[in-house]
Amino acid sequence: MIIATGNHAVSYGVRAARAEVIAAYPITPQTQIIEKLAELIQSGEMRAKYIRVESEHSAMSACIGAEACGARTFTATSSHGLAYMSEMVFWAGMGRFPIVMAVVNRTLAPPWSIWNEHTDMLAQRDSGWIMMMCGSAQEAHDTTVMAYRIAEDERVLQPVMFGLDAFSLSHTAENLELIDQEVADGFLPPLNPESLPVYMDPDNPVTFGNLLGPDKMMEFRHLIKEAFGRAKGVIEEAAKDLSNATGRKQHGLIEDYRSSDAEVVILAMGASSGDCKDAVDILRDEGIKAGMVRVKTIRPFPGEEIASSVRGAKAVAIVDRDYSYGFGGIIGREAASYLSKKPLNYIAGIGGRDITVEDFRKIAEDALASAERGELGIEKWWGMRGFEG
Amino acid sequence: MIIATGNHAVSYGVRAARAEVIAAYPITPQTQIIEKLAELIQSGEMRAKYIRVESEHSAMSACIGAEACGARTFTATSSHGLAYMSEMVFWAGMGRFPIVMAVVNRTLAPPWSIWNEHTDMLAQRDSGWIMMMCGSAQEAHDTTVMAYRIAEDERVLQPVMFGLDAFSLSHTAENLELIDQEVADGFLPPLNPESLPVYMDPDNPVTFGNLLGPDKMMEFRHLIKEAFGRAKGVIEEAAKDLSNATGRKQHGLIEDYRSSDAEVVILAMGASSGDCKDAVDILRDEGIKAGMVRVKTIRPFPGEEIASSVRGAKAVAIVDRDYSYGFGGIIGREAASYLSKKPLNYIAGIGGRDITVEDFRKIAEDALASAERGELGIEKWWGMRGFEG
Amino acid sequence: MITLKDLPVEEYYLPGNAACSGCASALSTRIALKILGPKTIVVIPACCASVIQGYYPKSPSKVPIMNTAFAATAATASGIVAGLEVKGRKGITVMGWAGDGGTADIGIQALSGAAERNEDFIYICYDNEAYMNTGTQSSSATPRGAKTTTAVMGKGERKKDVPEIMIAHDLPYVATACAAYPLDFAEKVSKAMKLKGLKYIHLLSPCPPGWRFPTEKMVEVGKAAVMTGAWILYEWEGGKYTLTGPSKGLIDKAKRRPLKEYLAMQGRFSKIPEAEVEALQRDVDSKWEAMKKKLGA
Amino acid sequence: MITLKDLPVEEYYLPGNAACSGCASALSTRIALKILGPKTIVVIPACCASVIQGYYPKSPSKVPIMNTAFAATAATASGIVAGLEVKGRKGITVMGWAGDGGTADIGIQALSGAAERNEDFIYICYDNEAYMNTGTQSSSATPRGAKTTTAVMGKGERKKDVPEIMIAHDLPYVATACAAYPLDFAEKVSKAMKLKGLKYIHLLSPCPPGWRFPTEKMVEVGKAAVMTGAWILYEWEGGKYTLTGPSKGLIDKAKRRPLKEYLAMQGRFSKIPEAEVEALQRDVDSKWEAMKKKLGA
Amino acid sequence: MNKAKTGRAKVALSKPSEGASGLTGLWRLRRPVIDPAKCTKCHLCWLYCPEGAIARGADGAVWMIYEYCKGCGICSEVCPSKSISLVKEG
Amino acid sequence: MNKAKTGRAKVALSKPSEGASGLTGLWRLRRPVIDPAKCTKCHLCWLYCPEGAIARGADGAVWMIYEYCKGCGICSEVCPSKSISLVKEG
Amino acid sequence: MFVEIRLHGRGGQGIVTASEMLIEAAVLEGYHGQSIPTFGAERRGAPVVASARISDREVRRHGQVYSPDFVAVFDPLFVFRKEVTEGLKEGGTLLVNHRQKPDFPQFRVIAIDATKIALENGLVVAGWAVVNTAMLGALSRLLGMISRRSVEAVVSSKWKGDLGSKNLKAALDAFEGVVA
Amino acid sequence: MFVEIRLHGRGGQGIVTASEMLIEAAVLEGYHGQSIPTFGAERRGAPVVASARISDREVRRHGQVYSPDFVAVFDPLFVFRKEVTEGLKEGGTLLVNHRQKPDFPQFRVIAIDATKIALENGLVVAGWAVVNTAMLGALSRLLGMISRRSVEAVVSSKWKGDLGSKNLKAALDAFEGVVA
Ligand SMILES: Cc1ncc(C[n+]2csc(CCOP(=O)(O)OP(=O)(O)O)c2C)c(N)n1
Ligand SMILES: Cc1ncc(C[n+]2csc(CCOP(=O)(O)OP(=O)(O)O)c2C)c(N)n1
Ligand code: SF4
Ligand code: SF4
Ligand code: SF4
Ligand code: SF4
Ligand code: SF4
Ligand code: SF4
Ligand SMILES: [Mg+2]
Ligand SMILES: [Mg+2]
Repeated sequence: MIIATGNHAVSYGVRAARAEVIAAYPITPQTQIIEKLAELIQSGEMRAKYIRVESEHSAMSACIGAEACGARTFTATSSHGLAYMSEMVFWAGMGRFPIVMAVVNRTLAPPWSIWNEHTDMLAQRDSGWIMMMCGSAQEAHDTTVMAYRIAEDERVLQPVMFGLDAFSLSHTAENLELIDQEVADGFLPPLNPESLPVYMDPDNPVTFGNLLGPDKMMEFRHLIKEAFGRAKGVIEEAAKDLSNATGRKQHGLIEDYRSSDAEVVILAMGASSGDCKDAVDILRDEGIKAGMVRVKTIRPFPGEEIASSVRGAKAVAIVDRDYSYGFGGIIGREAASYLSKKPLNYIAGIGGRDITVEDFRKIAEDALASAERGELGIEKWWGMRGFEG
Repeated sequence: MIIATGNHAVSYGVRAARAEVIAAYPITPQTQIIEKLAELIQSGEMRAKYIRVESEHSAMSACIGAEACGARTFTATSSHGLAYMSEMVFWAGMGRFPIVMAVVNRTLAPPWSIWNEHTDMLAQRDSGWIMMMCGSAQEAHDTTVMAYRIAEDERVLQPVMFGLDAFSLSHTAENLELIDQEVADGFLPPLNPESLPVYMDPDNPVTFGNLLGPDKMMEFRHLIKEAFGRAKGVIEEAAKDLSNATGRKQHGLIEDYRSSDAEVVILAMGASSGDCKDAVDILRDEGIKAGMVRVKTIRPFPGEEIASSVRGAKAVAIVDRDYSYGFGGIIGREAASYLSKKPLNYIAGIGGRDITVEDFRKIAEDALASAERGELGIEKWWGMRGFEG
Repeated sequence: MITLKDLPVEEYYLPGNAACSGCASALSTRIALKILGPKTIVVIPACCASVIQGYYPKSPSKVPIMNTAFAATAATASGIVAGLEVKGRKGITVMGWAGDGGTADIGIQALSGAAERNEDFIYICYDNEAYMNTGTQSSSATPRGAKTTTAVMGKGERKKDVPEIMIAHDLPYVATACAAYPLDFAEKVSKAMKLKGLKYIHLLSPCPPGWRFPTEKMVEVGKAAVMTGAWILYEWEGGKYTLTGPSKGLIDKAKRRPLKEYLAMQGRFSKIPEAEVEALQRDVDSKWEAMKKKLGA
Repeated sequence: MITLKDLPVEEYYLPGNAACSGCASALSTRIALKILGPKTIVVIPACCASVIQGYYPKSPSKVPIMNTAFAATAATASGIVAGLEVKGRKGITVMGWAGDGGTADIGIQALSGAAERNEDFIYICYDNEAYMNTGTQSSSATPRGAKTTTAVMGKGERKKDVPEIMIAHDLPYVATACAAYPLDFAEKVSKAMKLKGLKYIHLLSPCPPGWRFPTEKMVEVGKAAVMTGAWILYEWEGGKYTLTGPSKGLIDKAKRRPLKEYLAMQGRFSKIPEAEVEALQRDVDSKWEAMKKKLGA
Repeated sequence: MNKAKTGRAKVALSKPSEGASGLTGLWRLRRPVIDPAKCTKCHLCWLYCPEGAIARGADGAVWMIYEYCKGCGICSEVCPSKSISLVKEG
Repeated sequence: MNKAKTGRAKVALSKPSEGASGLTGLWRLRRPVIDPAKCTKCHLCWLYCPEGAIARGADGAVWMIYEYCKGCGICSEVCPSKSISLVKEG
Repeated sequence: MFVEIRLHGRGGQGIVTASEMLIEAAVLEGYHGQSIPTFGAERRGAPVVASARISDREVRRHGQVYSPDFVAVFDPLFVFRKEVTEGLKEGGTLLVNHRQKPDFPQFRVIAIDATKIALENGLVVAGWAVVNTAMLGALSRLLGMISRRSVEAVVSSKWKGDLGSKNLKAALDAFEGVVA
Repeated sequence: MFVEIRLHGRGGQGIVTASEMLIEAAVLEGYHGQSIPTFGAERRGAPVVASARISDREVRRHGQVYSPDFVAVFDPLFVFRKEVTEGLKEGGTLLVNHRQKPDFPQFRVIAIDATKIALENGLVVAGWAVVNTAMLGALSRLLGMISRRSVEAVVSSKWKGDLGSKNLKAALDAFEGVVA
């Protein structure tokens, strides 16, 4: 048992996964991840090549190039870095390069803000990446290793990104059990170049990426759709296998917490889900049947899984730390498209404001009261303060 | 009455709107727009400055800079160009710069494809931009002028982007009535620097964009949310005013076509909505009560408007020329989150495949049949071909 | 010196590709691959060279091509070099092949970054002096006076000097070349192939539709660029400039043909005012003066 | 020559800002704005200079600041110049103020583009030789041998020479400066202000926490950079190089202090092997040799 | 398709082939015709053909691969012995 | 707020003010103290103070604005007459 | 009235221009029109297609033309390529630029030697006979709803001076000369 | 058992390190811990805050600490700043690095001269007394659940050699010297 920040937990996960090429560009609050990796590599503790690229666009481009030569690759970024590399994020997704990327979730400017918000990562949700979200440093560590297993699974072969809340997870040091190297090696076989969709080999020369007319593009894109369909099973399988290998319960698509008999279920995501659990326990102690469902995987979106977990509840409160202007909370609305009863959507924690245990407790109460009044399908900005900006 | 491609219709719209700074970077199939503008400017037919930037990221950055000095600005791009400027798209949205941008919708690579798909623009849907989609060259022209009115309205003050289907609209020449310059000037007052959220003026020096902690960010973001709330009314108002000024029916949020009594309603978007209308007429002739609702505005999303338009239908068929992998058709799922009855989602035209009149006819029939079998909430990839790629 | 006889008969870039008739870039790809041989991986961003490959499921290339995004050539190549290295895959040459837009404009960040890291690959910019793939818009490498669809009266600014910019990066090898002199070009590719680190070659590629001249004049136009001194053939290595090919004989202004002969061959310079021609001639002369200094001549 | 007396007493960048104690960049902002005066618009990308402004709703700046994205300084400034022009707003100076990372790495594309278009603004790169705002990661401007959090054994590659790269763009004015010589810097800003087109100044900015030296030594460290010849003060205008300030007297190697004095003052070079020091000294010497050639000396 | 069914991933990869863009000889308006009598076998035409559409025989003779020759006329221009003439097609 | 309510758009704009980051004098560990007797009024300390925390009187005298002086010590180093000493705070 | 037309030619031969001029002429006659290039990465010389629609009501659809009423083949060499007649309605009109009339029993086949008309009128650019105005003239005549005057107006507004009169002459020669 | 702690100091004073070492020590004692920096753009010398949690069960929540049980003030100058005692529970412990005990009747106030301990042990960097190990020692002792041995283990694993023994000595001096 050691103590490590969420960021360092990721770096150690990358080491356990034996990533071979790391191309990354610094950005607060991701820097710890790559600084630790640079240190591990330069001190000889880890065998990998670190490419000091000049931007995130180049970071992802370099990862794509390296992956195309059979190397296991890693990058990490945040907010503006992710937006700046967006073109290449799509390139990796549509080109099916099984790259793994950590995203420390941070608010997009202007004005400059380095604090927690999930919109940065969610804005890439159409890019053909598997997307996950961690709830603790331990999970960040475990998810890093799991991400490679999922990405490189022959049934999937899509890149994986996973999120860490800025500071509250990225910089918070917590108890961490490292995955033994042997356990990691058993769980995650070496990358087989033969299995890669794109492999650059002069002995078997192919051209990747030249024009494809409307005659076949749709069929190739459908293959990606199918891969995402299979990914659900692969994710659950990877979580089960890693649970067995580590003795720690790993979550795949969603995490259910006391939701089976709950009257009010909060749908939460990220590090604040822990605060939500504490709130659920308090509510239960107060006699209110509360429960939580946590979105661990965002793509493929676990719509059916969420729907079945909240089926019995009177009120579903979806808490979004993100927003799509002119639409609503992204998880809130995406989940709503699967639910027969309209949920309540709480927009909270925008721009880095904390969502506390107390907030979750009140949200649950508010949702129950709203449901009793028959007020569903409403969006509420939670925790707004007086504003005389 | 002249004949012009959708692209040129936009260029003429930009001239009618008296844009003052144009910063753009070429990309197929957008080039016609900016080539025509360069020609109009260099031949002296239009008073504006054309900045020959070195990338789309710089194009949007330059527009932001110019807008901050009180100039009306324009840019146009497509697919990879849009993805490459994504960081600055958010910058313009969150910074509330009322820029107008035309997006010629094109498939994102790899592999390279220059053909029609809407995913490129939809991928920017969280960026704080008003988003619209044109159905004809005439509408592209009219919408260009309308876009400035909406963007610069003091109740809104957010940037506006609007889409044109690659080739089928961008390069297709059609009948076009130009808006008279006087009509345009009456409809669209000059940009008032006083009204700009950000105005760089040494006589009244402010710093734009420096750090904002979690103490106030949420409140500022809520202002944007409110602006989008008001935008719905502003859009309808602009459409009405421009209808009156031009004598042409302009659509604001949605367009209803024979949907009021329809048993099956197709939700369509973009240039193929015309094909859909033809299909509706054919179906009606065959005795099938079909109708269409067209999504003209994507942000703010006209969820309630759609819901009320399709309320009576047995089957709602949402046709998406876009896809969010691991989730579904974007419009399909977004609309579903507002509908009480689950729609059917048809994924069609991916990678530039045509969606023909016949396709729409069959989709309507398929949707009706599915609804009768009670099979709702299903996604179907439409028009898939044998695949031995 | 590489002679015609040294070039293998085998083609690595096959006929029946989608290049325009008379394309200098297609010719040069052919030549470069003859030198580099089959153990090569080519990285190509959006540009004519990506379209020349034609449609899936066929490609004219007998060596693997990694197409990449417009801005990403040098970064993708850096990744490939790293991937080959960590996998212990030796003896493979990596070549970036990009247009002037993809090099001088949107791609310069990645190129400059790779240059500073001195990544081990060859970067060749085939310069047709505009965005040709999208239909002849001005790039920063478009020469002053040339008409494009975004500079209908001719471009006002001078051509960005990318080879000089790359020399300022202090690379192991920088050279200019011209498609009309394939053996000179081949020689430079061959030299680059033997060095470690980032080697940069800037290749002038006359483009019949973009420059508006008849296809059969491609070589003549390219030669005129060199013989008028508008384009100087040189190498830079270890801080030293060396003129190559016919440029060697052109230090003396009298030996150079008047620039207007070159301009007159091309539609993009049609109707260019006499004063502008003189200004352009002065640009050429002063470029040579600067070159003389650099040569220490 | 600008003297201390020529500097206005008025401060345009107010005390109580968020710069580290002893920050050379903060000092230089102060000086630059004294020269440029109130009719200035400043564009700043992500970097220390954006954080130095502190939090909303306050700013230390008495002139308007347009913060922009990390890669966007020169493009945003281009837009501002265009906006002012079309609106007929005359007499306003536009200045881009960016770090070495925002200039040499992620920002070089926009800068190179604006340079080729010769946009009418002043671009100042304050070079603290690493990504300081994010905690001292290597940039391409980090010198060889310096330790950073991403080069824990010291950086292996040489510092990218951005002023030379900008000279290769053939700008109206390029100069280097050092924060330890504020009057020399002020002179250059003042010169730049009077010229049209893109003027580039590259300012070495010693950074106490990043270079690891005590805050009070900032000026001494900066002077040592110049006096050892590690950093050369010069101007380039109309194709001509001119040394300025103390660098004028340092052509003769004997006049230059040994590089190791400069290195020894800074924690980032601690425990640097002797052989590496010699190599770095050779780099300095050869840079001066090259400079001599350029000077025609 | 089988591979896709069994879950093997797939992206579009193109294979090297002559005529990747079809029989580009069809694009030709003028056909280059060699006069073997004049030809000195210098191979400059081969060197300069952008298309690689000139073949060389063991004896050094050259001929056009008309399936692909686009008729640019460069070979004719560079031939020192003026052995290649351009003949209008169609 | 009023403005926002009536629909007037608003982004965060910061206004120029001293002490934008608070009383940064609090950060100081050492206080620079001038000995007016030694001072020659050369103003080099004023020139070099990164903070602009040295004021100049009409008579040329200089003094520290301790609310903001961060105590870097540069003034003391650059003073040619050694008039500025650094005194430990607290 | 709703007519769909498809044009076959080579990149560089001006079929997109011809199709746009065609609908411009139709618009002058009071119709609605639409000209649709199929756009690829095709280079000069490679086969290309464009389509057009003419209607008395607004043309709302934007899909390609799959079952044309008229097909015009600009390049003599292309006459027998199979994509040329693909989808052409039975009894539809096939206008070919050819010296003699090819045999397609299921269609109304009309031949015009547009190349000759072009050459006669000195319409040659970079070795290419510029046939698009001649083809425009012939096609307009065959469509029936476009008057000689509209063809004249469209061609004259497109090119001025010597080039204008050459093109106009070619278009009208074809308009008059085409034999249905 | 669930304890929340908040640390106040200046940027550069090592409060994040101290808080991490604190929970490392707690972990050695078998507890779960969490160390949370509040991160801003603060520079060396500016006021900064960190928090920590120690619990016998997994710490799930990730929000800031708003109502600490313990507050430790690393900088003598900060003792009377109002944010320092904000939210501190009534009867909560306020540990201050100060020569004498300030008066806060509603809290258990403990003073320790950590600066002196640091100086005595030669812990000075760039003019700064490095007080974090001394404060760690004192705080550990006051928390009650952390043994001298764990403090020793954590400090020794962090620094080696001379620096290690100086820091260890400071931590233990404070551990022993703090008077509750
Ligand atoms: C981000 C992005 N912007 C724009 C484009 C469109 N685009 C593709 S190729 C091209 C022109 C390339 O010019 P150059 O690099 O000079 O090569 P050339 O086509 O002239 O051979 C452009 C603008 C793109 N693919 N991606
Ligand atoms: C696209 C993007 N990538 C990364 C960052 C994170 N970032 C902000 S400032 C900075 C370092 C800036 O370095 P430099 O330009 O040298 O200025 P300095 O901080 O050293 O003054 C970085 C990496 C960002 N804001 N945006
Ligand atoms: S446009 Fe020019 S460079 Fe591009 S393929 Fe054609 S000839 Fe070659
Ligand atoms: S880190 Fe360096 S450059 Fe940045 S504010 Fe501090 S002293 Fe200045
Ligand atoms: S005409 Fe051109 S393509 Fe044909 S053989 Fe000659 S050079 Fe080659
Ligand atoms: S260039 Fe002429 S002489 Fe030489 S091989 Fe070809 S045809 Fe023969
Ligand atoms: S110590 Fe530093 S901040 Fe304070 S007055 Fe002197 S120079 Fe200025
Ligand atoms: S530097 Fe010294 S002598 Fe000069 S004004 Fe300041 S205190 Fe006086
Ligand atoms: Mg080009
Ligand atoms: Mg820096």
